[in-house]
Amino acid sequence: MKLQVNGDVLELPEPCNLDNLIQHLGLSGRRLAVEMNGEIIPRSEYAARQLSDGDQLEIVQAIGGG
Amino acid sequence: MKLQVNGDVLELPEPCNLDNLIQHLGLSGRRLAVEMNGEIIPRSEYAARQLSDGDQLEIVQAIGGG
Amino acid sequence: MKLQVNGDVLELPEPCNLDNLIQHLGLSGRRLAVEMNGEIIPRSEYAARQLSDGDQLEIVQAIGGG
Amino acid sequence: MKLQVNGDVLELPEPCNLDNLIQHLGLSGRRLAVEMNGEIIPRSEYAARQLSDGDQLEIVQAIGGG
Amino acid sequence: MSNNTNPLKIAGHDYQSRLLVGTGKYKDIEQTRAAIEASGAEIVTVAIRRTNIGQNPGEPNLLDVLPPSQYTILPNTAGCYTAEDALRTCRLARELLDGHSLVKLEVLGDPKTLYPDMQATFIAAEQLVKENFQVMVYCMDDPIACKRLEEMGCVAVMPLAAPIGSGLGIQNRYNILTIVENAKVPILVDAGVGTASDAAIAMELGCDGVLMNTAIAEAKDPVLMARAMKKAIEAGREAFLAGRMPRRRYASASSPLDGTIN
Amino acid sequence: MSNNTNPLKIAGHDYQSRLLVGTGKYKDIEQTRAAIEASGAEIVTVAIRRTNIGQNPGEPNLLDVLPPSQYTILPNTAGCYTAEDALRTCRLARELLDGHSLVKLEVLGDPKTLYPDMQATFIAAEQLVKENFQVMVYCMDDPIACKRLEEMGCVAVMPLAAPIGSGLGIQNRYNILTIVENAKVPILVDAGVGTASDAAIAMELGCDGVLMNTAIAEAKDPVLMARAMKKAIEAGREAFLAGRMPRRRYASASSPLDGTIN
Amino acid sequence: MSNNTNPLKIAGHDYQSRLLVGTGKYKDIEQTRAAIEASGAEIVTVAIRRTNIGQNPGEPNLLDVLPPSQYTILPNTAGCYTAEDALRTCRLARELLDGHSLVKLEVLGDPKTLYPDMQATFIAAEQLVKENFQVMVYCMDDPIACKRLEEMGCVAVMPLAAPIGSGLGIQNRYNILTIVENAKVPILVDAGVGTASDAAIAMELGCDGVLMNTAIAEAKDPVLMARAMKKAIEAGREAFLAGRMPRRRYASASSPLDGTIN
Amino acid sequence: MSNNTNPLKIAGHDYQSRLLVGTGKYKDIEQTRAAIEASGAEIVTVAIRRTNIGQNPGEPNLLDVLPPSQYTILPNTAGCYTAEDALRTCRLARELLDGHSLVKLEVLGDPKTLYPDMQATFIAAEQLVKENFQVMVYCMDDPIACKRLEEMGCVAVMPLAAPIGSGLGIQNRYNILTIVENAKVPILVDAGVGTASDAAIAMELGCDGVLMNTAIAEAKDPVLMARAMKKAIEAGREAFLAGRMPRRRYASASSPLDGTIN
Repeated sequence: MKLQVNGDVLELPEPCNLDNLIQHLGLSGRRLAVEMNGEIIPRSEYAARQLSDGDQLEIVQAIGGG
Repeated sequence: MKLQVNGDVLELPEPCNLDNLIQHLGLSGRRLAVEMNGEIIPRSEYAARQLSDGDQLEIVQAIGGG
Repeated sequence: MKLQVNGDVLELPEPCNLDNLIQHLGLSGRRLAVEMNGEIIPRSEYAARQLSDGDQLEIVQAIGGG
Repeated sequence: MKLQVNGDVLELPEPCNLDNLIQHLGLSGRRLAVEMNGEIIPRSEYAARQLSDGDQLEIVQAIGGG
Repeated sequence: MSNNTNPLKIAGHDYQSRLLVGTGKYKDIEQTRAAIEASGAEIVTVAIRRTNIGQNPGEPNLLDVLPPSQYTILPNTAGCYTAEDALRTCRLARELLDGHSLVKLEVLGDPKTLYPDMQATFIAAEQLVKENFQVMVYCMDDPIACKRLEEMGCVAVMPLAAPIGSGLGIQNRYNILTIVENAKVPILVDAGVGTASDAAIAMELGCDGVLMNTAIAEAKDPVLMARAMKKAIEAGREAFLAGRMPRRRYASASSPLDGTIN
Repeated sequence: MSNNTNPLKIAGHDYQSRLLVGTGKYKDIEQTRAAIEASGAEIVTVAIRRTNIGQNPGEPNLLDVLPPSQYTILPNTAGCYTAEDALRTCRLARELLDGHSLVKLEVLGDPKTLYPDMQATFIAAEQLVKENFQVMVYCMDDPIACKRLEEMGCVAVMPLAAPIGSGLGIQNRYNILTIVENAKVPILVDAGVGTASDAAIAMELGCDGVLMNTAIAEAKDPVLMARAMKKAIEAGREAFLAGRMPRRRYASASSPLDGTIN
Repeated sequence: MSNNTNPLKIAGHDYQSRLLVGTGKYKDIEQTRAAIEASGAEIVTVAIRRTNIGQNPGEPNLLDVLPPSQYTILPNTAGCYTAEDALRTCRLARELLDGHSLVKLEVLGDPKTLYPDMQATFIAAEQLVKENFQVMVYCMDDPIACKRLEEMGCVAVMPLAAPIGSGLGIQNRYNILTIVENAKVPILVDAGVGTASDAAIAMELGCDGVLMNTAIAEAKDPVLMARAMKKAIEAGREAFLAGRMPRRRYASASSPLDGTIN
Repeated sequence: MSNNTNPLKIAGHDYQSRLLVGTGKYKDIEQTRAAIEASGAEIVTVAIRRTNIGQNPGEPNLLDVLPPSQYTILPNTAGCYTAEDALRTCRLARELLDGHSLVKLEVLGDPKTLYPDMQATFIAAEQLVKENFQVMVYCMDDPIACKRLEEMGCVAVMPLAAPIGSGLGIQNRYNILTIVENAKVPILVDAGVGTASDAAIAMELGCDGVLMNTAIAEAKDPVLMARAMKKAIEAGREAFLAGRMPRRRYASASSPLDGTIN
């Protein structure tokens, strides 16, 4: 399936949940927040959230800013 | 009938049109504008506009201001 | 004899030295400086300095100032 | 004879007066003032002033300035 | 010499004078007339107020001494604290002035500062433009808001220099400069000018004009101050066009260095 | 309207213009002439320099375009760093100008700031007064020193606003104000003005006039800036005479509060 | 001595430090840490950005050196030009920080000035308050708008002193003073401070605190400047509480006049 | 972090504090003591005055609460209007302080401004140096005069910021900056500071210290203001050493531009 992650297209085999995606991206254990199709996904639900073709994801972190 | 003119109550015998009112107020010939029940009344229509009980009128002029 | 002390006239019996004057003025033991007829008198010389009629003395101290 | 004129050395045959010098310098008719050996020379005396070896002259004019 | 007689263009009309004046706070109507004449202003603001019922009809009327035939009358909405009151006042003004649609919009936010309520100002401006008024708008010296008002169709944008009647002069020159640089419509400094140099500074920043009232009316000699303001506006405009010298921290001699005696 | 046409009196002469200008830094002598004419100045400063031996005699002379018959020529001692050089320069100037004894004294202390050496200035001023010169003196904006120079017999005292040619405007308004309040002779701000509003501010502080050079000569359009300066000086003077409104921290409405519709 | 240790109260929490700092523009994360420690700040702003996919997982994370256990993390909406983007950023931030709902709202109007778009700011602020965010809001130094934002339920109002990163200092002191006088919630000057005295001035005007980033991060020695800012904020606060002497135009001797010798 | 603990060196002695304070105008001697202690000052000025003949001998003496063992006592010549009076006062002071030769010279020119008479100041300074006094000299903010005083052998030069006791803050920053750049001896701003930010500004200009009295003594809470001044001086010094960010007319984002969501 094709996902849009932080503006880029990413191709992944199904089935895949949000937790798998974060591992795949090498972001496990990092302090993140995820918006999926415009909705905030609580950290606790990552494993339960199956991804499907066309999903739009924003994965963000805190960085230096004023 | 009772009119409200510039915030004050004014009692007048019917029938009375806007032109009569302006004469009655001693304002004939002055450069004025009139709002009647929230609507601007063109000068040309003063004579044609009959007043009725409870009408709300604002009669204004230009004065010094910055 | 008549002395001028800090602008005021002061009458004293002779003989009288600077040390006597300071005692007389109730200033003993205070941190002072004395100018006599335009000349600074070292503290050590007070006892040796005889006063004579017409001497001009300035006796000063430190006070609050900016 | 050697003169110092406006800081430069100038060699001239004697006899020569101030008027001759000014002509020689092509300054005739110009609005000038002359200081000779530290003294201001009135215009009227130029012809009468003989120059001699070692004289120091300053010849000045008005120019733009603020 | 570069031509500095390019007129001020507002809503398609050309004005030779870049000084706009109010008509309030004068001792009497004759002083008003004399001061405004001395100012050389072509655009004068007036307030719209209820007629005093039963006032002496013989009393001179402001528009008799400032005939619309000779002056561009700019009715303002001074005293309005809501968009609705401002709209009603503008509509009455247009009728009063036989359809003349140039108005000065001000919707106030607070009687202490007389600063504009910008939210209400946006609402009123939008509606007035819809109703084909030509809107000159009093506003904060906020570059973003000023640009927005221009985009809405206001014919002139009039940021304040300081509170109305304060005489404090331009408080934030960077904002005025930025507003001017961004603008496609005339920018007039409105409110806060106190003396001639304040007006000159506004023009040197590139403003297209200045609107003032108190600085003239409350001077000890209003007519003389009006004349001073006329010259100050011209001086500031010409200085802007002439292009000022650069500022330098150190000195630069005005007289040549060589040829000094010694 | 109070009469603002009282002339500027210096050494017994009346001048209608309160703007004094220098003649340095212009592109050419024609631009000098045109700018000075536009400025309306009646007093113009010149420098005294060695003639360039062997220069083309046909070359136009400054005093041909600024005839002493028409202008009051004010020779300065620019470039002098000692009292002695300033004295020699003044004596040469008096001879050059057929006994005309009005001079602008400046004894400089340092080439970076071109600030005056006040000790040397006092010495030179005292001697020049003895020699019957009429001394207009460039000095620090030091109220004590300015009073001393007046007491010595200087005919005008000219404190600086900022370094010569810096265009920074008046740096210390309180000093200028105090100097003006104490003075019995004309106080002219000399040096540091950068644009029209700077000149207006000087006049609003009560100065009797302003002397400038770089602000006009180094403008992109010197002739237009000269005209701007003329108007700015008049505007500032008239504003001073008219008596400005008081400053207020808060607003004061220009339009009456009562009679608003609602 | 009056007690000046009254803490800064924001959204029910007490803070001993009145200096809030940003975490951008530093050379590296260690310099960030050291400067923030030197500043004594308890509230630090962070930006919310997309993770760099595939970045080195070992790379130190900002929140590792600024642990939320030790600092109050204030996520901002820097870079958002619409209310919608600002809302999404705040929601992501709240999730990122485990439900911590304190946010710094900024909706920008223009990349040149980075001034706020006040219309969009009002819309976003209203929605964020509805969603139970505790909103600290960056805004113009507009007293009317600041009051409106307080009334909407913002927990702190943060008018700008000058453009973000300009270092120009407070451009309009009267506005800041008026905003402070009207306020019931903390007023923090946000943006525009350039050096220590600018911060002291903000506090002397009665502000409850100052938020800065560039003034520290772009100093030649950020850690030393951070320490200077800490002291400047305390100095300004204490001077405000101590009650400054009145300004006088003339002198007032510090030493007694009588008893001088002569 | 660059070392900012380099002490202030005056006449061969090192001082950790760069704040010098006067002892006049306090409510009583206890408030004097408490404020000076809070200020952290190591150098305190005193006036020399005639003893009140017959005053209560028990009355506490200033030097009892400010023992020369603990403070460097700096006698001033406040109130002297002639070089001669200043010289006599310094000689008495040296005897009073057992040969301690550090003095603050001020020769006043006028009671309204309390500005120095620079001519008399030069005369007195020259003579005091001859008599082996270590002269700290109050003077105008005149770069030429300040350099001259340094060349004469004064151990510190103390230009005024504004009139003594005026609290107006630094009136001419360019002059102070130029004086600092030219100096080889410590430059201390003396007189005119009104609140903490004024002191910070003086230090940010590169001054080596600030001497004040009224700003502390006339604050509503002198002890708290003394503490504020201590911090302001340190903040200004550290900001100067840290090297402030450049001023920019336009904004510069503190948060990175890329990675924003959308």
